[in-house]
Amino acid sequence: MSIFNIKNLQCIRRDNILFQGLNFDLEQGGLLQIDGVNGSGKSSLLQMCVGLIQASEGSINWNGVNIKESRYQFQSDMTYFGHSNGVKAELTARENMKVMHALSGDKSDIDYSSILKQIGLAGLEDVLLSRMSAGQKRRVGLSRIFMTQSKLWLLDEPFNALDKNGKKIIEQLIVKHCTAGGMVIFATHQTMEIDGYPLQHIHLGNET
Amino acid sequence: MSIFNIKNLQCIRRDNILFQGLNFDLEQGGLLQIDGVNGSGKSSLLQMCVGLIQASEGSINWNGVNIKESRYQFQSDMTYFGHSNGVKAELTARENMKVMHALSGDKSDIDYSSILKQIGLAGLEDVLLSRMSAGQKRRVGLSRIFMTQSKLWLLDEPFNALDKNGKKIIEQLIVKHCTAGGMVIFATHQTMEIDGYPLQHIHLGNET
Amino acid sequence: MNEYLNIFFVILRRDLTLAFRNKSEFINPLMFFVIIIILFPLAFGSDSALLKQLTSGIIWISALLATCLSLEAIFRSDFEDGSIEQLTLARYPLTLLVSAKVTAHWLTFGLPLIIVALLTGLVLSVPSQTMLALLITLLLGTPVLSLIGAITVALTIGLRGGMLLSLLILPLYMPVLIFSMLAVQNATVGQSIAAEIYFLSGILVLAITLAPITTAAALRIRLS
Amino acid sequence: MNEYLNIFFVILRRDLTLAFRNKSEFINPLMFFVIIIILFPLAFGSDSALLKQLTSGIIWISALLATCLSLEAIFRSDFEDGSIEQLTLARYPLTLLVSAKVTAHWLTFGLPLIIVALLTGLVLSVPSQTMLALLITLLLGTPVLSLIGAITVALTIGLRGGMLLSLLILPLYMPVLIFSMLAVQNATVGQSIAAEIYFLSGILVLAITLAPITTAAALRIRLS
Amino acid sequence: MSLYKKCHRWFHQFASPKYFYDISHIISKYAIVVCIICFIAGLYGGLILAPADYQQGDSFRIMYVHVPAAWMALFVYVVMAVAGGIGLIWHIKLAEIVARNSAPIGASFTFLALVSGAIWGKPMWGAYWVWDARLTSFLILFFLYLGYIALQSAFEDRRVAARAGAILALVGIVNIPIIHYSVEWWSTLHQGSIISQIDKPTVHMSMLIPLIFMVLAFKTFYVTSLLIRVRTEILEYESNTSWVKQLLRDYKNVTN
Ligand code: HEM
Ligand SMILES: Nc1ncnc2c1ncn2[C@@H]1O[C@H](COP(=O)(O)OP(=O)(O)OP(=O)(O)O)[C@@H](O)[C@H]1O
Ligand SMILES: Nc1ncnc2c1ncn2[C@@H]1O[C@H](COP(=O)(O)OP(=O)(O)OP(=O)(O)O)[C@@H](O)[C@H]1O
Ligand SMILES: [Mg+2]
Ligand SMILES: [Mg+2]
Repeated sequence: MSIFNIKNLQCIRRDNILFQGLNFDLEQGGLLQIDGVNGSGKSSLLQMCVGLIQASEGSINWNGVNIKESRYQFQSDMTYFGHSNGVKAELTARENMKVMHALSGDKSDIDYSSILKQIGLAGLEDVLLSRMSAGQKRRVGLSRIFMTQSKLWLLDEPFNALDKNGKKIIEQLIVKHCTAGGMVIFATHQTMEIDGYPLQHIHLGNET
Repeated sequence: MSIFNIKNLQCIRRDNILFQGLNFDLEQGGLLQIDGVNGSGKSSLLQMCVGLIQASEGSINWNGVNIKESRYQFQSDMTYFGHSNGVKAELTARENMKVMHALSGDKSDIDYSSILKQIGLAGLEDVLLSRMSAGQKRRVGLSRIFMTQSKLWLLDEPFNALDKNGKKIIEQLIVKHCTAGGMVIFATHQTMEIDGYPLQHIHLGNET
Repeated sequence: MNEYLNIFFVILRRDLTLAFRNKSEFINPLMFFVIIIILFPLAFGSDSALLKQLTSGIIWISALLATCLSLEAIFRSDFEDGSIEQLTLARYPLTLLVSAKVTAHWLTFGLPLIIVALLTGLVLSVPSQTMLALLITLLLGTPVLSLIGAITVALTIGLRGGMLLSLLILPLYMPVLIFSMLAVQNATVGQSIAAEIYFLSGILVLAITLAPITTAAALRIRLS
Repeated sequence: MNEYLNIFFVILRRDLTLAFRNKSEFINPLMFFVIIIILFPLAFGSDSALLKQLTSGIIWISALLATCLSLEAIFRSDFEDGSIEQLTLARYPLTLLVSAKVTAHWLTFGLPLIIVALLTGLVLSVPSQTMLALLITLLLGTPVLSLIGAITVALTIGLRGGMLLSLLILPLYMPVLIFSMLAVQNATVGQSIAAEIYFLSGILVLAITLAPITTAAALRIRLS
Repeated sequence: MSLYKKCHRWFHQFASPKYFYDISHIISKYAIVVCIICFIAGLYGGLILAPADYQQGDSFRIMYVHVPAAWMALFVYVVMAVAGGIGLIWHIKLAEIVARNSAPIGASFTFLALVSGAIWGKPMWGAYWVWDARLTSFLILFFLYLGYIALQSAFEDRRVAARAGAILALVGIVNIPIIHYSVEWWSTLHQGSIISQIDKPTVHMSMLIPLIFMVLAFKTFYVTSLLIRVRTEILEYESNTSWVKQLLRDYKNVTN
């Protein structure tokens, strides 16, 4: 049985129908890329999937239950990372990570330094984010997917502002997560390099 | 003689020396890419080049004059596009373009619709930017390089959030500008596809 | 339960850290409050008999105004950097997280404000029974200001046209002000202030129970 | 010259459009102004003889505080979306662009405020010679508030704590408040207000000539 | 022309951190001596020699703290603003350091004048505080100082902070004439100017001379404490220049 599924979804923004009758199912280990040109509705779809905007039609189900009906259940199984990093510029990397970790609901002890090292920010534990570069901020924001137990990740252009190495780190993490039975839905304009892991696609918009 | 040149530039941020003794010259038609991993100082270098942050050592010259000494002269020959789009979310595409055009100092009449069309936003003249997608906003911000007469463009990750087609449009514009004798300095983590136009590089940071 | 308490303190700690990062941040609201108080003698002339009559009213109004100016800070930066989405999508009830944020606001703003208000009262030689009434009303009233203020901010943050709602809610400050002033006036002439204190406590209890829920709902409306 | 005038109007138009789009930003301070005025009878009791004496002072204080609330809007959104960098890097003098922005602020805030203040004065039956003094002082004073306010906002924009702004700004507003209140008091007792008007005009001229330059310098400092 | 050049050169030499570090040491040594002498003389003259006032009794003696402190509060502000302006225009580091370090000293003088005035006010006016123009505008000066200090701490980069502070100080300077002339412009409870009463018999010479000593003592105290602070900050600023490293080495040799 599919764990995350979408039925007959419709999205209307600015009186345009961006997409309609959209269906898809995601099983354990599923890796799904949303494709489409700028403005085709990728971010809108992701925001619908997490419940930030309401679909005008159709339903989104988690474990067979509509996410509107079991919001906190769904939210505790899900991690969303959007266009904005969702980190505070006036906190240090470590402080930001503490908050993200607590909000994720994961109760295990975590060594923040080792995660920062994994993500290529070794030694920046106590630097304010306002004093980091665009890519470094993005990495701190992305560190949340290193610190969560949730099954489903929804990532909106995670590779924005990342350099090649940063992109590779995230790609590997995604594949690892899926191999372990997790699920990832993401949107990006860049080419994924995931060494043959089966990648599903949704195309939005007319052009391909 | 080189038109834009940098002598012995040093950049210190958070008490780290990011780079020092940096020199380069840019001639007419020069196309320069700044490479480096996240946090290596690409944005800092570009901000120094336009005078947004001060170099701790070294000088930056435009037509042989230090840019600090002839600030408005330099600024009228230069267009900068940074990490943030520099457009107002509460104005429409056309209103934003009018302001950008006026600030660029170009006095020719411009057909905003045709530029929007070139940049792939046909028909979005009167849409508020707050109701556009990330890539669409970025395109409106980039429209400034379609509306300026300035010789030197400095672009910080112009392809962020753009789809493949958007990237191609900008690449072509850059090549066209350089072919016509202009100069472009830019930073990006993505691979440029510019059909053999000679591309210079600066590498920042230890890794390459 | 313990887990909820833990997350409450994480958010509280986060907001307090943000507030205290800048050393002067702690003193600023207080000085601001005092400066507003200074404005009055300048505007009303220095007829000291008149001013004496108005002192406690001035202190309360200044507290109210200073609060108004400080409120936006509760959610603004979270809204701008996308943190608010992350809070909404966390696995914990938004009401809980919002409570922590409001508590942080009161601790960094309301509490110091009370202390400075008392000091100001001392310097301006407010009689002691008035002073007591001032202290009690401020203790009961300032949390209400933070709590109700949070609703307004949640509704209007980053929004065009939210002004109408803010208009509806700002008058909610009035009851607090009215009862507080009644209490202070009664205390000054030596009457009992029990009734006003009951009213204020009632409002406070109501605000504590309902405001966070309302704020959370307002945030969700605002984000969707 | 013509080119400079043109760019001035482009920026002015831009800021006016933004203000009218985002109506809450524009109406909120005005509402705030009215609400402050309403607060006073609540706080001071409705002893109408007493209040009558204070009306013009109340109006001026409210104007001052409402200005504080409205000021940040001059640069905040520009700072956040990177527009301010583009203004700084434009080929036109920053002083010119800043002047346009301050003008827009006064047009969308100072001018309506004067109108609302006069209406309030009418409703509260302020005598006509006091009213005239109020009008003149507001006309001369509010542009100064916008101009000086812009300097402080430029200095503090994006620094943590909106409180810092109010802390810096209120002391700088004192001269305007003091002279305005003197004028209003003199007018009420039927004395000449020429001296105060000269003072206020002097301050205004000084502010118009120096404030935009200072604001531009402050912005450059803040951005570096 | 050549005079101008000479001045210019002298100015730049004086403003160079190393030269200033050396010369300020000498200046502060003399200043502290003058300060102590004047302080003793002023206190002795004011508290013991001067006769009790026929109206105020002994309470007028607070004047010997209040008046110099109040004058210094204004004076230091002007110094701060002017030094800030010099730093802003000519990018002279030393001026920036002087401006920044004047602020806490000035704030302290202001506080002292406020407190001493309040104490004096109790016997004179029957209240610690009255809302008159002089007192209010002076309190505002205190907040200007605090605002300046708060602004300094809000910036991370000290040079940026110094320039931002300079702008604030320069704009705030309009308050100085208001404070000074407040007694003339408004009918206030506060005393008028002493200086304008010198040729009149209101202030007796035996009261005035100690006051002059106290004023001198306060001024030299300011100079001394300012120089100490400035010297410390110069060392911090220049900590990686050769002359400071040399200084450190010498110091270590001496202490070993
Ligand atoms: C908290 C209360 C007070 C404050 C804030 C205050 C403030 C000041 C200030 C700012 C000055 C310097 C004015 C200038 O140089 O332009 C000053 C001077 C002076 N104050 Fe006060 N004062 C206070 C109380 C008093 C009291 C109670 C007295 C005595 C009745 C007094 C007597 C004087 C005198 C004699 C001077 C010298 C006047 C001159 O030559 O300028 N002050 N005070
Ligand atoms: N405002 C700031 N204050 C202090 N240090 C900063 C600031 N901004 C960036 N830095 C530091 O300077 C270094 C270079 O930052 P910069 O933004 O120039 O990097 P970049 O090469 O553009 O990186 P990216 O690819 O992530 O955009 C980083 O190590 C960063 O931590
Ligand atoms: N807040 C909004 N209100 C109304 N319409 C919006 C809003 N945000 C986006 N839109 C419109 O919805 C469409 C889809 O936007 P969305 O952000 O989902 O695109 P996207 O596929 O993520 O594009 P990008 O690749 O540029 O990020 C666009 O045409 C945009 O104009
Ligand atoms: Mg998108
Ligand atoms: Mg960068």
